[in-house]
Amino acid sequence: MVYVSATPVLALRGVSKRFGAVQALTDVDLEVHAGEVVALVGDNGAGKSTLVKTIAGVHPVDDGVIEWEGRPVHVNRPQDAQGLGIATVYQDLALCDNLDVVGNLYLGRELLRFGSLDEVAMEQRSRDLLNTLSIRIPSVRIPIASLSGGQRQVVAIARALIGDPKVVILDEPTAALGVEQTAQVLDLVERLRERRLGVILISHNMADVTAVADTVHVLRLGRNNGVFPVKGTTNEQIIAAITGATDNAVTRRLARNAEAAK
Amino acid sequence: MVYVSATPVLALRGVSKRFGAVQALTDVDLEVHAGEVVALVGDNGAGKSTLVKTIAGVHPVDDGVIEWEGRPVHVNRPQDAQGLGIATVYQDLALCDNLDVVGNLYLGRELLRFGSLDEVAMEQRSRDLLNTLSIRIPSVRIPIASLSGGQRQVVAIARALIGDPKVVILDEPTAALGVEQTAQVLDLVERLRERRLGVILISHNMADVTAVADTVHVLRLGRNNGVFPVKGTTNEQIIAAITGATDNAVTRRLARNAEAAK
Amino acid sequence: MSDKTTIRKPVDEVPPPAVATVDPRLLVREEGFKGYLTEFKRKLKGGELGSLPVIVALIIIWTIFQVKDDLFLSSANMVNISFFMAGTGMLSIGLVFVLLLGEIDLSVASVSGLAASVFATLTVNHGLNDWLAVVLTILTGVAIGAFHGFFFAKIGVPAFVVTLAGFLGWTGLMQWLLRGTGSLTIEDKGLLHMLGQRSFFMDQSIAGGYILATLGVALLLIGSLIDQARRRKARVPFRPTSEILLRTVALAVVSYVAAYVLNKSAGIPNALVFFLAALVICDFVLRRTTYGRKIFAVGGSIEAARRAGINVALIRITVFAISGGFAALGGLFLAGQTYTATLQAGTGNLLMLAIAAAVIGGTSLFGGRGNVWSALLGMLVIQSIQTGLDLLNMDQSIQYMITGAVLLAAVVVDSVSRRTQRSSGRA
Amino acid sequence: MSDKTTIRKPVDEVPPPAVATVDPRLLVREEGFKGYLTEFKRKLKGGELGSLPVIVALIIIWTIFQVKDDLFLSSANMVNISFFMAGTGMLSIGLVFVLLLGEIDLSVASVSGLAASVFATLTVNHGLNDWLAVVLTILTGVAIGAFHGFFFAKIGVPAFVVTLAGFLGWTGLMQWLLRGTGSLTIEDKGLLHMLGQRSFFMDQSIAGGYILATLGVALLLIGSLIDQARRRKARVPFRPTSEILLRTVALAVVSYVAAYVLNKSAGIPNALVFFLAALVICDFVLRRTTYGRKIFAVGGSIEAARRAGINVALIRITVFAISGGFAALGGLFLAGQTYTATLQAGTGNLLMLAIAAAVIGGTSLFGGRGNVWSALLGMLVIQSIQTGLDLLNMDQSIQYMITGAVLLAAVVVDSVSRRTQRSSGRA
Amino acid sequence: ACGKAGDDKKDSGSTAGASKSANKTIGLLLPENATTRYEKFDRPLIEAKIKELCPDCTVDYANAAGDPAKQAQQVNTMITKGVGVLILDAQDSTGIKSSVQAAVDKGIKVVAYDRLAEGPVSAYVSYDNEKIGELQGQALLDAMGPKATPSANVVMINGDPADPNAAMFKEGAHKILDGKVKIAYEQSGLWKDTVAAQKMSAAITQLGKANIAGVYSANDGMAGGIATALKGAGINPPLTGQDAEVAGLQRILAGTQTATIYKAYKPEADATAEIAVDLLQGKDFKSVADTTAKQTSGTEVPAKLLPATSITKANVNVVIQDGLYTKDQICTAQFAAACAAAGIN
Ligand SMILES: Nc1ncnc2c1ncn2[C@@H]1O[C@H](COP(=O)(O)OP(=O)(O)OP(=O)(O)O)[C@@H](O)[C@H]1O
Ligand SMILES: Nc1ncnc2c1ncn2[C@@H]1O[C@H](COP(=O)(O)OP(=O)(O)OP(=O)(O)O)[C@@H](O)[C@H]1O
Ligand SMILES: [Mg+2]
Ligand SMILES: [Mg+2]
Repeated sequence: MVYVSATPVLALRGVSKRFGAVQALTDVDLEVHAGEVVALVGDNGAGKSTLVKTIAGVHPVDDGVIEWEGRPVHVNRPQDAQGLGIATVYQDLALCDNLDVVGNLYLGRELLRFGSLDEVAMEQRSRDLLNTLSIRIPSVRIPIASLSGGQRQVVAIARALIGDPKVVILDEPTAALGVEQTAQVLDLVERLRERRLGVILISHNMADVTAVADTVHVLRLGRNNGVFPVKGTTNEQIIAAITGATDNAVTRRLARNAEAAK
Repeated sequence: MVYVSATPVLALRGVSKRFGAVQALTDVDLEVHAGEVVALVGDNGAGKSTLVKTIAGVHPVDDGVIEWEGRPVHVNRPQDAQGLGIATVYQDLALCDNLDVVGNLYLGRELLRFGSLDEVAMEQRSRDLLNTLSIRIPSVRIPIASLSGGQRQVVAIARALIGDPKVVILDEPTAALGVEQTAQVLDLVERLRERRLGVILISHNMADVTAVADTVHVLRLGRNNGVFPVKGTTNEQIIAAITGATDNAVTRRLARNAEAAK
Repeated sequence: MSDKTTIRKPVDEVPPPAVATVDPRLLVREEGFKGYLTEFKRKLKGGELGSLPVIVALIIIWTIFQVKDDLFLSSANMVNISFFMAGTGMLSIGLVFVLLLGEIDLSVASVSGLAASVFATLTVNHGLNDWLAVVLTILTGVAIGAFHGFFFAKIGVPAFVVTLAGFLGWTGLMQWLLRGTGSLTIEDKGLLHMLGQRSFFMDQSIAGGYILATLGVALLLIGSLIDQARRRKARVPFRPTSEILLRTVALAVVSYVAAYVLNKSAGIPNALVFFLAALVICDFVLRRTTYGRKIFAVGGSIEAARRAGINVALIRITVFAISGGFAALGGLFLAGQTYTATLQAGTGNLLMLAIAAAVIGGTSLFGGRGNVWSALLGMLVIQSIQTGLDLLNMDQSIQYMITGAVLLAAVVVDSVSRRTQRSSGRA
Repeated sequence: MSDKTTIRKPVDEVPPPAVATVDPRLLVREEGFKGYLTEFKRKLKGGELGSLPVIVALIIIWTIFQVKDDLFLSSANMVNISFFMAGTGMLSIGLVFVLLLGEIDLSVASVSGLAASVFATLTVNHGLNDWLAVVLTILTGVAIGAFHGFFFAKIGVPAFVVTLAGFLGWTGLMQWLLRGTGSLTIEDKGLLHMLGQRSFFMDQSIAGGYILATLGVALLLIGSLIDQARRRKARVPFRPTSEILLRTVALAVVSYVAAYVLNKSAGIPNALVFFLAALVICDFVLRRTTYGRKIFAVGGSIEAARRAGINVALIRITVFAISGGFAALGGLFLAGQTYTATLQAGTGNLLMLAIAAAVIGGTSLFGGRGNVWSALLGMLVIQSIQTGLDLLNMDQSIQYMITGAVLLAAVVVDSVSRRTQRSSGRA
Repeated sequence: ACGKAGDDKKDSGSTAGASKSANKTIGLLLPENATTRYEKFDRPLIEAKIKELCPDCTVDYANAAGDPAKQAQQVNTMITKGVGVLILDAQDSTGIKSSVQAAVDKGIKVVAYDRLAEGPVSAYVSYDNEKIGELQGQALLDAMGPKATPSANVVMINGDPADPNAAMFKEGAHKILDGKVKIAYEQSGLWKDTVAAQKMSAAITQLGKANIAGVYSANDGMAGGIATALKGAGINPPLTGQDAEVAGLQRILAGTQTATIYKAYKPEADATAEIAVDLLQGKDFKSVADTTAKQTSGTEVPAKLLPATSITKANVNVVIQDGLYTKDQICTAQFAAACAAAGIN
């Protein structure tokens, strides 16, 4: 395991969030250190995306404290989070359908030349960036609306890498990706760790999680349900923490298949 | 392997589709038999979703023939496909954000009682249906807009099961699902096969594909790139057909990790 | 390092997954009346108040006008408000349908003007039977609306442009129809009499108002109780009896007081009765039929609706036809206010006020959200401002300014409460 | 069964993945002029024609009017068209900004009326200096727009309602300002003279028109060539020289012919020159600055823009301020047409026509799609219809009907070509 | 090298028009079409008279539909067409000044019709709007008879303040009514019957139905709405209007309206046509324009001012005799009895 600093770069203490009649998060804690990859796992609707959005400033927390490099901070708007150095890839991507790929990648931090947009430089760099993620996009000048699901996902990931973040949050980044692109993204996560960034990775894929994460945080029904170091924990233990039971659909399915194989 | 009838229930012959300057599909063939689970795999942007949408009538084909139970048919509108008995779960889900879960599930085939909507019956059946997919949704009366990614995905899957389809098309149904829900959906696919429905399953997850599919169709850059029976084909062979090379990011990553482990 | 002490807070007592359980995070409501109160407080804080803010704004407007002129809340003035709001209100109902699709119909005012002149031409110049003429007039409106809908849905011309072209074209047609005489006097008899100022429900009988009120209250109570029983049987959540009673009592108070006040001078104008009937029918269509459900679906997401097998073009055409029909009907109501078809029918701010009514009442301009009752609420606000300012006998230029300011203020109340909702993440 | 004979059609010659390659499915364009032609044909079939359909509609309209009355294409009439379209066109420019956000500003017409009366009051009643008065008037418009924007962006009142309230309120204020005198005559001097009918570019010098045309053509050519060179160097796709030349020649033909025709009677109206200058500046702002990019982003997806760190409220407020500013400027243009501030300024169909111009020109009502040139194209269509019908000596009621029909027809051409596009899956 | 644009006079507007029609064209610009008179009476009457006086003359016509900006454009179009004389009924008499100037600059003579436009017009033919207001006020006083006391409540519903003519009617009426009766409620009906009906209803609520001694309505259109509101309240005080619209005349016959102002369009149209043809042919028109009128700027303009008539139940026949409407148009089935009672047959 890589060296982990003492003060976490980002820490949540007792965060709660309610939507109308639904208590989406209750008293959640989370810590990310520089150079650490934290996997955040949990059942569907466990509150992972909600937690990510509170960190990214999409919606403010009801209760609890967000600490940045040890100091409590207020994150009320996405600008606040970006100002701190948090880059986020959202599960629902949030791209502007009417803008082209280049426009989306550089949205909010366009390159300028004599005060006007430097389309040439942006286009060139976008091509390079997308090539490193080995995605094939017909042209960087077509609107996002006409891209496939996976192509959009890669654009959203590439977006988070422009700029110079300290913490990168990836909400199910590989959900729509092909095998090759998934491998590239996992490589990318490892490169981010090497550059000593903090990474929060949300995924339902246990193989991906155990491949790149250092620590696994489990959320269940909006509450913390355990923190596991990846080394020395089995997938079964994590899944049991996610589903809240050792007897679940996964184990039953495995058992049935094993029986059928006999 | 289960018994497969001689005439495919659904067959595509030489289907082509162009969007503006992009030739998304070129001369694609595909066959699905009753009681068969066909996995459709391919890189991001390979044209899988485009193929599915042509079958479902979302956009008409430019060239080629769609055959239903041996007869050529015209599928120009979603109604046509539904009329034949094709139910589709789209990758981009396509739910009405402003309607609640019940409203979305029964959209277009509402239950009636004395000529007016039978909300009670629909609500009751929705709850039962969602429970079999072991998803926890705060209330079936909240609008889709406030559901998590996975919760929406399950609603879309449940939608396809209402009515009485002969072919079910699932475009990356488990992408956003948790481990338990994924297991339930795989169970479901197997139940569909037992009921002798044809199933087309798109997925980037080789484990899921090999677990439930009978045949694997590979698309690459909008063209057929091989048909494999699942039994007797290794994951590596399929991945090589997907990426078009035996030397790809996946193998490189594996090799590197193996070396590091030494 | 695989010891489990790292698990900080295991959730204990987890129910087996594939079994029907209530989500433990759902803040369930307590039983009985107290539960109703706490639920209301929560909604108040969260900004989920439905049309309550508009009602509050309306009460504020009424209070201010009453302080300025104590005739405002008099029976005679209330009869005026309730009579004059029906005509524009009918246009507004049609617009609610169109707005639910996320579209706009700029032609309603000029179609209403055309309808008046068509009716007048048919009855006065061609001596047609009253009822037949009414039917033909409404059919004209429906046909015009369907025509707009066709160009929008089938040819793909933006609804704004089609109905703008209609707005100009139908005005021209109206002027052409009336080119001979300019204005036509409509006889104060038959159906048009029923829409006029001197026609009251059950011929001004005191009982009329109370019968209507009783009917409404009884319908609500019986409907709610039946629904509750069915839901209880099907084991899905249902409204507690206390809430049903509270709602029924609230409606009863409002409607009996309204009946009492209106009865004090003349009774319930028939125009209002028709307007209310139209509201009830449209509300049923929108909330309780597959057709209504389809309108909401198309307004929410056209692509999702299309993929669900809904014939989007058909829905669009019919909705514009409905809007055209209501515009024609509204034109007859407006003609009934003066028994004349004039060249100026449908001009001025009529269109804007009809749209404003729907929007103030809470129907979204972006589709998929709203209900027909917003036409009633919005018209109450607008007509109250107009009648109130007329009572105060103020300069027209000042009236314009005050109308603008009050309109804005009325919606600010609503928006501020919704802002709470947005900041709590729901909109 | 693992033999690979089941692979039917292996794609051969696949490049190694992580290397820059062109997607083999992209139909690349052939080199040179022939490539341009085939590309054009493909676009024609696919319906991706930009503003070409509107231009075709315009040509059809012109042809029909010219056949009906051979004065239509005369120099004098063209001067009329180009002069009178500037005023409403300025309103339309402001509206394009608002429409790009997916919102609407109903107040522009009444703000334009108010601006005229503010300017007249300042200069006539208070004897203020011309230029100072112009600046103050435009600032009034900007302030009014920002006021609307504030209620919309910060309080959350729908833009439709805020600007509707403004529409009423500012009309009232204008009438109140002019309450004493009715209408005020503005002196035909200074800046207002430059906006008037008798003020032409470079004082009617023949050279004026050609200088303008040359300037435009040179700007396009040099700009395109520089861009091409940079792109070639950066190895990203660039426009072939043949295409650049073709575009330049097309612009040159249009602008020199226009200059020639206008010169034949009086020259280039200064109002048109200002209008064109405003268009060029706004086009630059929208397409070439971060501010413009942000407007498109907010119009495309508010949530995505917000998450990208864009201050959505600021963009909204400034866009409404721009719209208010252009409305005030347009008001001055319209006042310059008659040198009077009248009570009727900003009434009638001005609002509808200004919106229609933007929409006809191709700016979407749903946000995120469009450009300021649509204000020019749309105004050309609308002003041609108006001037043409005035030439034809027809009954006003018939004129209304024809205007409606022609408006619809002009957009049908556009919609039908887009329909091809939709059925080929792009819209 | 730098010539002036337009030096090449061959295509410039006036000459092009001149070569086309050899200055036999008279332009006719009318202000609006939301009242019947302009397209139904003024236009055909003027066209007929011009044809009679000058058989080979043509008339080019345009209507501004109530929009002063549009009218300015129409003046330009007329200049493009190269008319010799322009008959102009200004929608906004101040705002049209620069257009009049532009026409005169091109050598076109302008006749102000019905409303006195500012600028160098050659002649003016009209009924005096302020006089009409006075006539309306007088008609109301006459109808109220002895009830016209300084404490008698009178309701005034004026035209749209955005219309400059509305102010003149209002001023004239006030001149007569002020002091003789009490103007208890005064509002603008925006020229719309539905608006007027609402305002009248508010007035009834405000003053009480027993306390309304008379109602002034600036035109017949609004009087229609007012009459219904009065009927709704069950009262029938004196009510005046203007324009002698069919509906107004019918109400007068039925007794729900007391009086209207009839401006005989034919004499006005005939005088105008004569002046226009005289101007076109360069003849003297002083015999027709026998008086003068003063523009706001103070300039005296040769003018023909005609007297208007107040119509009550007693003299509805005048309108039919003048050929304004036929008996059938007024005496529809609904009003047959009232017609007979009033002696129209
Ligand atoms: N805007 C909202 N309004 C109301 N409820 C919401 C809203 N957003 C989320 N929720 C609720 O909060 C809970 C947590 O949602 P969240 O999106 O965080 O889940 P998740 O862990 O990301 O799930 P998934 O793995 O499916 O993406 C869900 O029950 C959801 O219904
Ligand atoms: N509406 C459209 N307009 C233009 N191009 C399109 C459109 N839809 C898809 N494409 C293009 O067609 C190609 C195939 O897209 P498709 O969505 O079918 O891919 P996919 O195989 O489903 O990929 P993924 O696994 O990422 O979902 C892509 O290159 C995409 O850019
Ligand atoms: Mg999530
Ligand atoms: Mg796909």
